Amino acid sequence: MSMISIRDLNLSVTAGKKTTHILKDVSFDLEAGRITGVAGASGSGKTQTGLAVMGLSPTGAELSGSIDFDGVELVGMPAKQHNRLRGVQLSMVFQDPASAFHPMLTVGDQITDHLRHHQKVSKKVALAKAVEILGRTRVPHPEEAVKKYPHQFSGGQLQRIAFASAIICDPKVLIADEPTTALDVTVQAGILRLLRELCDDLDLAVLLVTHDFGVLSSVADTIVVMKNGVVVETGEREAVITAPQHEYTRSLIESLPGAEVSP
Amino acid sequence: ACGSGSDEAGGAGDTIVAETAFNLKTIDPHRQFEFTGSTIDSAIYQTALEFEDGDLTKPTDGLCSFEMSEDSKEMTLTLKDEDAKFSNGDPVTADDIAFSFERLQGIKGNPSFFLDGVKVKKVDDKTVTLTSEEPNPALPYILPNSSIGIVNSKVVKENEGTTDEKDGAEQFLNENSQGSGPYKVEKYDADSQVVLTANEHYNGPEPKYKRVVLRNVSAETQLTDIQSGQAQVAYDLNSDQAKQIDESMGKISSLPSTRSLYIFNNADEKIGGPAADPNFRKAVMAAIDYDKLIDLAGKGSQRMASLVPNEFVGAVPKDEAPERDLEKAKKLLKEAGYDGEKVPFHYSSDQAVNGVDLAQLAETLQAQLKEAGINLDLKPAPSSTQLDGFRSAKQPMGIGTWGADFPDPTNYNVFIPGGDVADRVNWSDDPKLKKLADEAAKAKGDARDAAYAKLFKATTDTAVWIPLVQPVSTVAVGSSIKKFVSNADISFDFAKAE
Amino acid sequence: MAEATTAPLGTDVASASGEADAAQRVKPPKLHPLLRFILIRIGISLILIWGVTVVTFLLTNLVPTDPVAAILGDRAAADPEIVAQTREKLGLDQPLLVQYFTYLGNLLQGDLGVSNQTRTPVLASIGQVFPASIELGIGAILISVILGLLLGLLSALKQNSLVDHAIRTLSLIGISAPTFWIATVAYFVFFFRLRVVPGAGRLDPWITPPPKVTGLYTVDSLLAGQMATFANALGHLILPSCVLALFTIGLLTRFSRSSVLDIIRLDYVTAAKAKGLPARTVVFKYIFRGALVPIITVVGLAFGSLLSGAVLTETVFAWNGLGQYAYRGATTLDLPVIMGVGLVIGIVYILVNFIVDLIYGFVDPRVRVR
Amino acid sequence: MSIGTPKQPTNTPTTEAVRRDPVDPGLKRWQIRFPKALRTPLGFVGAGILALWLIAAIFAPLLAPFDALAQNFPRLSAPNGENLLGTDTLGRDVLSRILVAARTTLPAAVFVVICSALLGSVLGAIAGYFGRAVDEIIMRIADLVFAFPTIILAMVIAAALGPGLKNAIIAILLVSWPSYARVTRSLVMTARGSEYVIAGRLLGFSAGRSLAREIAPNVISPVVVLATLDVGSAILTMAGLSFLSLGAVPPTPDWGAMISEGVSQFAAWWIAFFPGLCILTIVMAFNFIGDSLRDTLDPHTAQEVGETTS
Amino acid sequence: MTSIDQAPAAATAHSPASGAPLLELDSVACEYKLDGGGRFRAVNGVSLQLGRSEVLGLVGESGCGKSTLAKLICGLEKPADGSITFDGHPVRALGLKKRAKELLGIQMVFQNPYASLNPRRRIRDQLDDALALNPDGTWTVESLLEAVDLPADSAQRYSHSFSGGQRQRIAIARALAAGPKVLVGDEPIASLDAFLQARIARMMRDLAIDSGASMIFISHDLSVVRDIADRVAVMEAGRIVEVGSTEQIWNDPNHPYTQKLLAAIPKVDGKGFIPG
Ligand SMILES: Nc1ncnc2c1ncn2[C@@H]1O[C@H](COP(=O)(O)OP(=O)(O)OP(=O)(O)O)[C@@H](O)[C@H]1O
Ligand SMILES: Nc1ncnc2c1ncn2[C@@H]1O[C@H](COP(=O)(O)OP(=O)(O)OP(=O)(O)O)[C@@H](O)[C@H]1O
Ligand SMILES: [Mg+2]
Ligand SMILES: [Mg+2]
Repeated sequence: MSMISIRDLNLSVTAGKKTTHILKDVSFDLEAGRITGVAGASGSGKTQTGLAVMGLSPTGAELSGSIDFDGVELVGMPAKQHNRLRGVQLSMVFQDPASAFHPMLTVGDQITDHLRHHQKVSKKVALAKAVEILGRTRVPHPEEAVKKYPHQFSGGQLQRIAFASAIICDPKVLIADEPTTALDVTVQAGILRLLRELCDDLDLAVLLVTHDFGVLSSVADTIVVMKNGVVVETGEREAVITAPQHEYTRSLIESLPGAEVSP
Repeated sequence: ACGSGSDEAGGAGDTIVAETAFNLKTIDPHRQFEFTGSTIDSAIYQTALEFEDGDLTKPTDGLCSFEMSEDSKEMTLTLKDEDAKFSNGDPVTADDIAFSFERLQGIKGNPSFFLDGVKVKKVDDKTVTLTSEEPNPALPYILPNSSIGIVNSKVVKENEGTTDEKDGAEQFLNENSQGSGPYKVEKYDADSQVVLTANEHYNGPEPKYKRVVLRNVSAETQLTDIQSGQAQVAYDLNSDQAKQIDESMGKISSLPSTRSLYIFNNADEKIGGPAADPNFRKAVMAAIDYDKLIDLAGKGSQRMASLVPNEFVGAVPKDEAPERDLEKAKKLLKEAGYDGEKVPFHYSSDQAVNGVDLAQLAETLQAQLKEAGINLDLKPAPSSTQLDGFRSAKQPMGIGTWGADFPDPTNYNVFIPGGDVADRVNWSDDPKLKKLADEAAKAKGDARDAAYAKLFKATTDTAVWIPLVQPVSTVAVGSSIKKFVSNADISFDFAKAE
Repeated sequence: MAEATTAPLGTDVASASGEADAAQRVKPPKLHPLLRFILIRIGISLILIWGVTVVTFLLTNLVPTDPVAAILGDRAAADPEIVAQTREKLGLDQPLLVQYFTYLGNLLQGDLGVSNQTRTPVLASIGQVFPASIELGIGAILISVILGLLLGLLSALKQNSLVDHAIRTLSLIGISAPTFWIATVAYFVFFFRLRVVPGAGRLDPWITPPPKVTGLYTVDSLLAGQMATFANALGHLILPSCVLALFTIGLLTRFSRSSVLDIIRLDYVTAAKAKGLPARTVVFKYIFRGALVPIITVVGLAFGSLLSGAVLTETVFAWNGLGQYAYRGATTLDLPVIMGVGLVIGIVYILVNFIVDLIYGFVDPRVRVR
Repeated sequence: MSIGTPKQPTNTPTTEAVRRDPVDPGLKRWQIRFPKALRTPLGFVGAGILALWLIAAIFAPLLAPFDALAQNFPRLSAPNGENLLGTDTLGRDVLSRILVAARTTLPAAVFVVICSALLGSVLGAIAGYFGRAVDEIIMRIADLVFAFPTIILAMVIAAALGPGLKNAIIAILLVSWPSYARVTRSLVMTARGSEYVIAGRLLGFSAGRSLAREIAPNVISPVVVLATLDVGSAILTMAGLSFLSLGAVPPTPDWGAMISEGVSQFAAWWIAFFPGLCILTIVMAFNFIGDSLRDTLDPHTAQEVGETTS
Repeated sequence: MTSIDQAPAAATAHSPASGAPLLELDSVACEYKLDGGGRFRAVNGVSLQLGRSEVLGLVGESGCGKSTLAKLICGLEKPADGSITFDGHPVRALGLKKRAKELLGIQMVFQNPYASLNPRRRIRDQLDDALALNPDGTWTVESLLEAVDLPADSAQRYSHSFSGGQRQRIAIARALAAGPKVLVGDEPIASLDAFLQARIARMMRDLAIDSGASMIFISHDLSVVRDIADRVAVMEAGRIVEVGSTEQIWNDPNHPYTQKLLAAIPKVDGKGFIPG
């Protein structure tokens, strides 16, 4: 059974008198222990899909269709109730680790404040947990790290910290929005490995947003291809990459440089 | 949250709050020369002579009784008020009187000129003589001035007080008054306020108000403070403001002012331009609408026929004052060959004389002269700059003010060619006036009055000085004060208020 | 997959290049960055203060008036001998440069000269009037910071709503109103007509000021335990500080609005929301803290406009502060007073902004050096 | 596929379409944006008020019911059928004086703002472009001017030069150029480091050419916006100076001076009330317009221009 | 053949011997002052040659000094050490001066397409500025736009009405219009989405080679570099650790850093293998 099942999701934003349709009848599933990769060119609605699951669609957005999370309907859920799921059951990692952290708060504070809020644990306990989780995501010297500020870390380290923050409340779903785009290839490899590991160990349902087929090919189990807010193709990783069904997917893969695409 | 109200003001008990816009440099009596300082000093210091009930024509005994020699050259002062005591309890002696006079002369301060050419001599423990080389009939009118207050010589000397320029007692005297008057200084702050408390050794009737707070506030605040009972005495209200105080709020006490307002004209053609032409000056004199000026200066203000206030000896009778005559003015202008060129007209923009705002006065004059075809180019400046320009004799035309230092016509001799002020308009020579002045100096008794009146009438006729209006000195007194004395000598007597 | 989990997770290259970073440093910094930052700020402030002395000195030398005449008064100034003596005593016969160094030397000894008008030492007078302005300024700053920040925050959080438009319009009107006029109107209405506030001045005139400790009547009266005086001083403070605050409320509202709007768009705010934190935490812990740094700077700037406003407001409320003192000095061309006030205000402004910079440096861990 | 041999660009699908600008590209950017800005409610109201004031100022001699200088009415009469806004202490018609005062205030404020914008932005551009010592000197002077509250510095300058409109203008000019210098400097510095300017330099542009051709067009509109907002503060400062009787010389009608006259005549509230209202509305108009204009700038530039023009 | 050698000085005395590299860097270093005091050597002892009609790829991870090197080549930074020679002329730091005529043959395409065009000037004006350097060239505004695959009416518009990819093509057109001998691209494709990157990179190569120019193409995306470069230089922490033909670098990397870098590139093979 899928952890999240998205059906006919539509999203439109009204600004002034103009209404733009960002998502059109998007449907796909996320399953526990599997990484679902969403690919597509810039502006195709990848991020907005992730945000819709989190209940963070932009102001003035109209959401319809259904997002079923473990039997609970997320579309139209009151904000208060949604808030209780966010950070606990549903968590998210953003593209640019440097800007996803508040520059004036310590890392320890930022990765535990939702833990303290949701599970009402003391600051001390929370920090101890933070140290443990940072160790798990392979951040060097976790005890010192919790006392440091974001600018004292490199991008790769910050992204690991962001993952720590995302899993600290044992969520069921993790949405990763281009988590490696801002990083170098060598760092990217480490993060991808971490993602795989977390997904497998914690039985997370992961939504991985990216426009890099290399990344998808490495870690995604299922691939969803989007174009202008429409899902054009969904399928198993190998099948989609080696034998794309849709013309659009094929052209995307063909446009890639070099000869990485194995025949 | 109402923290004020006249009831509470009454409840403020023995404090009297008086307000004025400060012009305060010092309250060392022998240096002070401004309104605020003399207001304070007259409450702190007693003087050798006084004016009888504030009548400026009647000098009478103060601490001393006096006798003037026949030739007006020698004055004998005899200590009369035996019980008078300084605020530290020391009795007032002839030494104190002589020291005070000598210090006034010696330190060369602004009021030193009062005793120019006078020799002070202590004769015995009760007597001091003042001897002048020239006849000095004005002396009895001079001595009541609060600048000639009697100080405790012993204490002042102990605090660097001397009778020459080395004197260093000014600051001491600002903070620790040494007078025998009803009050003494509690706190002196030249920027914001001066607080006086009763002098317990004062030998006169004990004042009802034991504390006097003299605050530095603008006229508009004074008005609201009187109206709301925040203050009991306001010195600077103009006539419009005074009108707003009704019976329930307080009373207005008006007295003829001892200050004169005039237009000066520079007699030097290079500087004065058209103003140097007597015809032009006379045209100006004829173009002014004096009734409107009286209206502006408020109830109680008077026409002036010369610079000498109407109450003084030597004043020219009011009914001889110039009148408006536009036809005449235009004719005179034609004779002067004036063709409407702009004449710079200087005045102090920040000064009000007994409630007459000089800026308003200048605007009014400009509008009136315009009707006769005279164009004034207004040149306002802060008093200090303005005074600078006037003093250096570089201003063609403008508004001048003169406050009597003592109520005697000799005080106005400075306006006659040869005098200090006449120099400032480059008016150096007029044989006719010279002759009249000599005659007046020699005149005695009633003849003196007439001789001076003749001199000043002739002066006005030259139109170098155009007398505008004698304003009225207004003191607004809050309703919580039921009885008070206010006269030309001391505009409000704190000690006698009840 | 097994491969992925068992393979050693190589250190990030980014952290490895941190070591390279150290190797590439040719000269390591000698000072702790924060210390260096503070020293630089002190240096800049000192240079500015020196500049202020030059400006005040030059400005007053522009004044086309003879200070001697003002000092001596009408009578004594007529005597050329006394005038010459005074000139010499004041050093006015010296060349400009010498005069400047004399001035500077005196300044260093805390001698700001003596007022031409009142003969009171300028430093002493400023000591008297300065606390009055500070009291007014603190009152106004408190009011405007609290109201300004809250309104700005509200307006930004409700962007484009009716509340937002109302607040924006009001704050624009707030910065458009001439302070002296508002002061007059407010005084007329609240004191003269309604009598809900006490009149002009810092205390009712018959009340003796509390013993001077700080010079702030509210504080001093509390220290002396004089509750009635405290209430009175506070009552007198309310209207002037509200009037004075009006402009800065507008200023701060507008600034905090735009500052908050900038922050709201940032990723870390979305990240905080995605963590399911309650709105209160997101707003105050994340948004507000981020917005505060630029706002602190503006509070420093606002201080300047408060001083400007004070000149005009103090006149209306007979508030015997620095503003009125400056005004009297300027209109009577009392040079030592003008120089003294200019210097003090310049220094205070520089100090305030120095402190603001320091706070900035401390609040923001990424200590920045210009 | 052999390495290093470039492929022909395949006809890849592209999500980008040429984005059509709704605005006619034949117009300069700032020209089309300003009227657009005025279409916001605030901008519209501001423009309306300003238009009314402009009409009032231009046609003041026709609109004013009486001679603004003539003292031929009863003094201090309250608003009535003849003197719609009452008369002042010298018996002059307040309405006429208010209208005539607009004729000096408005042009003077605009003039002083144009001068200080020119002076400030030229200095700022020089400081920003050339940097180093020039920058330090100019900006330290600007800092110094900033260290004195506007009105106090203006007050001292006006007092030193003597009261009068001309001197008030000089005083305001001297205190208000630094805000332009700061904004321009920082915009020029940003622009100077920006890639399009560097690209120009690589094409061999001289400093002058790159300032005039590349940088200036990007600096002008923020400066214009700042100037619009600044007209308001210039009017306020000017009124403040006249209030302290350091502004226009009487009998020239002036709002600040009228207020100060009114302050001493509390009971005659109309003398001070109406001129104050005039200042408020006209400053408001400029602030409304300036604010709407600023909203059309991009966020970074808007920040430079700041919320803090005072 | 496009040329900028109209300046007589360039055409005569300094005419380099054929076979000499077009651009030569000799142990170049560059230092930055750090905020907290001290200096940071961003480029250290770099020696490189660029031949005629050659595309050199420069790869390395973020912060290793690639952009600094590009700026050095264009004279936008002052070398702390070493020398750079272009076509026989020493490259001197530009400072505030006007750029020397003989150096105008080096042009650059920048990373950020949103900042590299003047927002307040028409595309045509910006292209004309560049064309003015090269009056004898065959390019016109229209032909340039066509070459970079943009509609001809683009010339009349302002940059804000173009997408990132389109802007980058305009920037390329501008650089080409000047008739450069060396085109330096500093991560010209980094901010474009993955599907556009390869296309723009190929376009750059084709246009540069067709117009007879050489190119230095900086990127941290190795697969794109492999696609278009003839030779590749690998940079690590301010130093060039390896230079070689693209083939050699890919098939037989010598330096461990190069090996590590190459190993980290994910393959699009659908095998689910995480690189590195
Ligand atoms: N707050 C918003 N209001 C209105 N439209 C928005 C908003 N955020 C995004 N959009 C629009 O929604 C569409 C999809 O955006 P989205 O961010 O999901 O794209 P994406 O696939 O994540 O692209 P990228 O690869 O560039 O991140 C885009 O056309 C974008 O312009
Ligand atoms: N102006 C500067 N002042 C101080 N240090 C700088 C400056 N510019 C760059 N650096 C530092 O020099 C090093 C090299 O920077 P450079 O921009 O050349 O890197 P890069 O290889 O282009 O990186 P990226 O791939 O992120 O663009 C970096 O560590 C950077 O922090
Ligand atoms: Mg996205
Ligand atoms: Mg770079």
